[in-house]
Amino acid sequence: MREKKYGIWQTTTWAAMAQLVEALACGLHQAGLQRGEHMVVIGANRPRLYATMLAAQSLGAIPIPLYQDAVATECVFPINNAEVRFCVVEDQEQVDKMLEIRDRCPQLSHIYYDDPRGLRNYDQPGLSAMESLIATGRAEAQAHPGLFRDQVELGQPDDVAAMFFTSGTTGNAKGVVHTHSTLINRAFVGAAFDKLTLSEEVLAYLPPAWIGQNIFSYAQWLAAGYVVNCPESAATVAIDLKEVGPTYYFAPPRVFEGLLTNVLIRMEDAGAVKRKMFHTCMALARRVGPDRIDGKPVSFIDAIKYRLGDWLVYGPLRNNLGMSRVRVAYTAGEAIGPDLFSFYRSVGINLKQLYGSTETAVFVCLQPDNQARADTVGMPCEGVEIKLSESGEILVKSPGLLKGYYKNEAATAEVLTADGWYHTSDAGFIDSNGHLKIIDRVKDVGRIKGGAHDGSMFAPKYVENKLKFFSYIKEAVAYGDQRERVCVMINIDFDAVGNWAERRNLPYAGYTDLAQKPEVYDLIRDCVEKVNADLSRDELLAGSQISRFLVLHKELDADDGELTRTNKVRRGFIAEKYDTLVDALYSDRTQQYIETQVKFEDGRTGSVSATLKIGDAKVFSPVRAAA
Amino acid sequence: MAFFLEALFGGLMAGMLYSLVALGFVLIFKASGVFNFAQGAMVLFAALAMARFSEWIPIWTGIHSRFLANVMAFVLAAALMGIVAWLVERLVLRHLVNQEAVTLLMATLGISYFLDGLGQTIFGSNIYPINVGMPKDPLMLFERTFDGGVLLNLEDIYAGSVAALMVAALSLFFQKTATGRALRAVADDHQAAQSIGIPLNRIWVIVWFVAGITALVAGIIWGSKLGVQFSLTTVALRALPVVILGGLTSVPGAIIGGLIIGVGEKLSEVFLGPFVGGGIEIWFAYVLALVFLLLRPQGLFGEKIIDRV
Amino acid sequence: MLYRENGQLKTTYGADQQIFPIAQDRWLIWALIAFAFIAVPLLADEYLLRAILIPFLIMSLAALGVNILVGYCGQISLGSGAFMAVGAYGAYNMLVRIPGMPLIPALILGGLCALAFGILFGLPSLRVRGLYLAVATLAAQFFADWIFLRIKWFTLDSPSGSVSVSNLQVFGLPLQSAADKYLFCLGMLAVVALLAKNLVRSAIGREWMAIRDMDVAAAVIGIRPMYAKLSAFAVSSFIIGMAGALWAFVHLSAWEPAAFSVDLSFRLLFMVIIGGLGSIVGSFFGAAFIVVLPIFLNQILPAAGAIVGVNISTAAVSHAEFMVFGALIVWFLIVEPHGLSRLWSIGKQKLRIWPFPH
Amino acid sequence: MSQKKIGDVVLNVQDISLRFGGVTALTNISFDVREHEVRAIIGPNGAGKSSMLNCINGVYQPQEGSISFRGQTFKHMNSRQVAEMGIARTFQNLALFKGMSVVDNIMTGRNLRIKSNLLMQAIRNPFSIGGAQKEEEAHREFVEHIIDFLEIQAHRKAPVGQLPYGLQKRIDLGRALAMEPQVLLLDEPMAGMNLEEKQDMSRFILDVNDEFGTTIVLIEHDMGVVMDISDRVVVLDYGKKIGDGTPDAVRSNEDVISAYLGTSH
Repeated sequence: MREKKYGIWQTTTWAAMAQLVEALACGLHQAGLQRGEHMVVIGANRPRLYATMLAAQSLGAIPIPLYQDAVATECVFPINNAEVRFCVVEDQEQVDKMLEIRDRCPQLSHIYYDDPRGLRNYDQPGLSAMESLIATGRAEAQAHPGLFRDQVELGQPDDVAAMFFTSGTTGNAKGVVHTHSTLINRAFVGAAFDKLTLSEEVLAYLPPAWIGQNIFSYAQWLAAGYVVNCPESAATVAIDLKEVGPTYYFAPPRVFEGLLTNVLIRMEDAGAVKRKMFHTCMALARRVGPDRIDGKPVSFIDAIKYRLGDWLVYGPLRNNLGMSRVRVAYTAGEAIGPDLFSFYRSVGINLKQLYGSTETAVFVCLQPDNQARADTVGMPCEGVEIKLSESGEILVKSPGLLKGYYKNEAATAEVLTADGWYHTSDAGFIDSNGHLKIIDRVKDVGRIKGGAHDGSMFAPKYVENKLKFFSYIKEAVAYGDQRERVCVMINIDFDAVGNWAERRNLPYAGYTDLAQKPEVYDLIRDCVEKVNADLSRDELLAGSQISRFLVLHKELDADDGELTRTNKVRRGFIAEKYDTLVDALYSDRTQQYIETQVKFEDGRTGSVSATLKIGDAKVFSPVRAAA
Repeated sequence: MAFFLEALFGGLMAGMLYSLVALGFVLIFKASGVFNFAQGAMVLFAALAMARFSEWIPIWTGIHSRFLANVMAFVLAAALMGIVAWLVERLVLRHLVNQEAVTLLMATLGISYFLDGLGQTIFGSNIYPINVGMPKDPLMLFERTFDGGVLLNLEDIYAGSVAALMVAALSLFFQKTATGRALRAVADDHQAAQSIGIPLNRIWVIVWFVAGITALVAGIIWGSKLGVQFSLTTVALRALPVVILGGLTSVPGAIIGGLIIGVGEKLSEVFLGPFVGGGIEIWFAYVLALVFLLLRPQGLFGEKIIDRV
Repeated sequence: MLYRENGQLKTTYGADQQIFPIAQDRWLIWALIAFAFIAVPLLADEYLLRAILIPFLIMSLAALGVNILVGYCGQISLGSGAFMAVGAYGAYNMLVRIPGMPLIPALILGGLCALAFGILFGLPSLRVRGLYLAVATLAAQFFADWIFLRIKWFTLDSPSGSVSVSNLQVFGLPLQSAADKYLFCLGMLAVVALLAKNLVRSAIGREWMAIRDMDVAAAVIGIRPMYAKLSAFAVSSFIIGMAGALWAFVHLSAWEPAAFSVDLSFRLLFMVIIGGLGSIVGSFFGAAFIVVLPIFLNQILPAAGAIVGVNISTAAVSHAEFMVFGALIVWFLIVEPHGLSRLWSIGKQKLRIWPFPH
Repeated sequence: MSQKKIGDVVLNVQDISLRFGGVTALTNISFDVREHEVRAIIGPNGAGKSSMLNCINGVYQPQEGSISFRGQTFKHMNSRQVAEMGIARTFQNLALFKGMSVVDNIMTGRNLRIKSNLLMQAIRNPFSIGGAQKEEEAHREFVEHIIDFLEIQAHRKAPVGQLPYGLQKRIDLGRALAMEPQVLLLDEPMAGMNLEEKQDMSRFILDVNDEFGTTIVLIEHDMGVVMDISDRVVVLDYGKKIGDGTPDAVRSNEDVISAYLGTSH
């Protein structure tokens, strides 16, 4: 394990780490930390904090990592909920938090801090530096040489190893309880899957309280024995990333997105020649890159070109992103845009998706190298069974499942069936080549009623996303729940379609006009039918094919309440607002007059009216999979 | 004794010329903070121009009065120096505003190289005479006081007095005329001067022009003594210690310094020279200035520098 | 573009402080050294070695010395030529007066003479700054000119101070062929450059730069201006002195005081300005530029003249050389006052963050 | 914040007068500084605050008066001596070494402690011959602790010239800290800073004061900041001392008030 401190990468060897852990363990033991008791750890990625977690575990105590950026009050519940007496924190900031909530958590008796900066004059009882803890620990270890070993021996695979609090969207957070065996098992499976070796480099820069970071820089660190690097400070992550050049990299989509935008912005300032070069190379990359990294054959010429591009752009780019050496990179958590995804793959970074959650100790599904897709999350990995409930929810059975929610039988029962199936509350299915596709949160998934596909599943968001992957389509609103067929209202992307129109020198006056051009309808129809063709390929969703669509006369706008402030479509609201249109869609009219109030930028309201055509789209008969 | 007086006078005369060149330095330094190494080159350039014009003009115009020819040559040469000044401001100073002193120093070195090259390309690189009709015949003084009397060169006296005149004129120009006052303002504080609407660039042109004239005069005098040749450039190097001695920013300093150096040089040459193999005037001035610096870093009349922190 | 810095993490201060922290740079420099030591002597012809490479190496050495004083310590000097002269004549005297004196010690002793001379004329720097100092150093120049012209002892009573050395030997090996001389100079340069680099990146170097950038602050944190300035003068003039000796012995092999005139001082100053103040590598660039330029002009001008049908006399060429030279200096100061080394480092930075502009 | 114990007088200034030519900058100023305290010198611009420090530093030589440090009394201070005695100082209008990186700037603060001589430094090498390298590394480590303390890790290798003003002030402080001073003279450490920067700076100053027990003499012309962080305050106006005492005492002192109202701050 390495940590950048005082300007250089201070290396901690395994041996040193072992001694540190022993000392800490003995120290905590002497301080009275009991087997099975919980201990809170708060702080950024710091070797000594990892060490304390190890120490606690070797005593059979249960470390609870909490988010270092959580405000004091957020810490109250977990600490009380798990009757925590011991907490180990990083620095003054965290200590202040603990002291602040102390009156609400009377049992919190021991607070240890790693970095004494600014704490010289703190004299609250029970507050002491990790240094002194280690010192006493050393003494203790001297006194009873066997102690540490014995304590470790006592540990059983099925003892509780750690507890992670999931940020509960509603009510209090739930403490997810994991045993040694679950974590270790998953860690090894993941490691085996990507053939991780001792020589991997990992940069630990996300909160350790997040299961993801914890698995990647703790469990797998122990399992695979690779090097974990801790950045110097939040401000220097970018620099440190570049210096380390991790070979095994993990980040949620937003991080990748941030990096990409940053790249594009910086490129904008570049000279014309450079920009040209960059864009040509990227075009080439988009064409050739994915195949290349998927190990598919590419034409000789392209191969040559790509080499050149690699020398001119991709290589330096990877270098500046700190990803020259990345062998395996994962993204998870939310769906990642296909462009974003393919960008990284096309410049030769082996970015893949995985599926999992706190409750499943991350690894449920992984994408094998050269089978990474933007729209799937990979194949069930070793030891995992997956089945779909009748409601289409994904059920998981895996050695990595949680033991339960701490002191929350009800919640546990909800998600964990008696026969050991875990309810992910995601709707999805295994596609024809064995990859898991996530469609939607179960609660959004609806049903087709009547018609050819009576009772089959309807996943609006899935359909909408599929449509939105076309650059011409900005927003789409799909209806079909409790109806016999699926219809959508579409917002064209004014710029994209505008360009398209100009290239065909197709005159238009503003959005509304452009939206109603027959040519545009044809354009959109193509998209819709492509989607249909795609949908028809998997039997479950064949029913969600779009039979009728229309292009809205105005852009959906948060000011008009049609979108949330985070630009998600408010399906229900829109349904009411444009009920005439919805009706029209489900009738057999071919056009419909509509007049709507709109708020302008300056707050004035006016109305836009138009007669909207309604287009029919070809629907494909479902192709039976695997046949 | 007579010998001593002769040396003394000789020294004073030379000193006058030094101060003349030194004035060129001081003027430019005061106005633009530039330590103008090109002064020497300007002397040579001006002198060459003068010499050749006075030689060519009769050929061009058929005027045979040497006086007229000389006057016209002087005017032409002066005009030429004006152009030089203008170009220097246009092409160099303008682009080097508020650079460090070293950079500017370098720039003037560049200029001097350029002028040397240019001058010799245009006007040729042989030795040319300048004849402004200064009598070459010797003059005896104090024949009654000392036997043998004191032998002086009438030419020297002329030269000296011309230089003195020039110096006086310049100091007047500085003290009395509006431009002169503007110059002093600029010298004190560029920003301030600019803010009260003194056009820096024009000032610089003027200053360099004036420096050019002093160079011309100096050039004529030296030229008519020793003939116009490349070695004239060294005159400037000789004048440097004068500036140091007098203080970079002080006109009277330049004058007094010039005299001190001139006299010191001659006397030392005459009285010390023989013992150390002669030719010491090439460094004596410097060592003199150096020793002096150690005692008074800002020169005779320079302002004291206080470090503000 | 060529840089791949990922994974070059520094786990010790030693690694972080090395001269070339980036691996790619290290490879490059080794390649360069290998090329200079092995390939060049084999490939280059007599003329190239004698007329260009050897002068370039020696002048680089001298420029290095000047740069330490002017670039790092900020003390303008117009007396560099004098230090070279002292070095040259000092070494000469050591060589001829002390029987069996080997070459390298002679050079070093020459350097030491220059060092003493340098400290002596560095004294004014304690009292005066900037331009005053520049002029003060001119004193050194003229004093040296005079000494070696007039004081016969230094030149063993040779007329007009012109002396010569012949059949030089290094460790018993004769220093005859151009290649030998080239290698000898290269070796000297390489060693001195390394030592100099070490100095400027160590405590003493920081003292110099501190004095240069803000002398009052430097004094307040306990840096003695006297020590800093004089040590700069000492080191600088020592290096310049050695360069002078090399110039005289290896390049000229017969010379007179005029060889180290004030003009040479100016040229040295140009080298460091054009090359880049406060940059070791800049000294090389500057030297290369100033050494090659006149040769280049001598080649090109008559040719150019011939094309236009004008026959350009050698005199004209030398005058034109003056003009071009002067013009270039000014042009440089205006366009890139921080010299070639700045351009170099900018280019390098661009390569590192390629394809990004910043 | 717990009570820190304030020791006895370390630095004592006795009726210092300083003149430049005709101009009088300081007239009979005397005050003392006690161990571990934060001592502020305030006053309107041009009150002679900086000149006072310059006298202590030996930048200026006062015509009259004397300064004594830990018992030794001096007529004139000599910068080197002052530094060796452990008095460090920061500057009002940044006096950083523009041409050097952040690390190097702070490293200069260690120069007094560098033992290896010129030759050893010249043959500096990775093979630990001559020990110059080892020494460099040791000092670098110390400097890195300061960098960590001042939270400027991200700018370590940057040339100071390019950094924002607030950061440069920090580096100036860092350079002073590198000398491990017993007494730290701060010349308007917060001048020209925005509120946030000011708070950071005061935090650093207080941290220095009680982490390392460094005595601090602090110059400010804006009273606000000073009053909260200093133990005792000297007030200068036009080179004369018009007030001395605890912040509260000074605040209620008429001369001081008038001086400040007079120069409308």
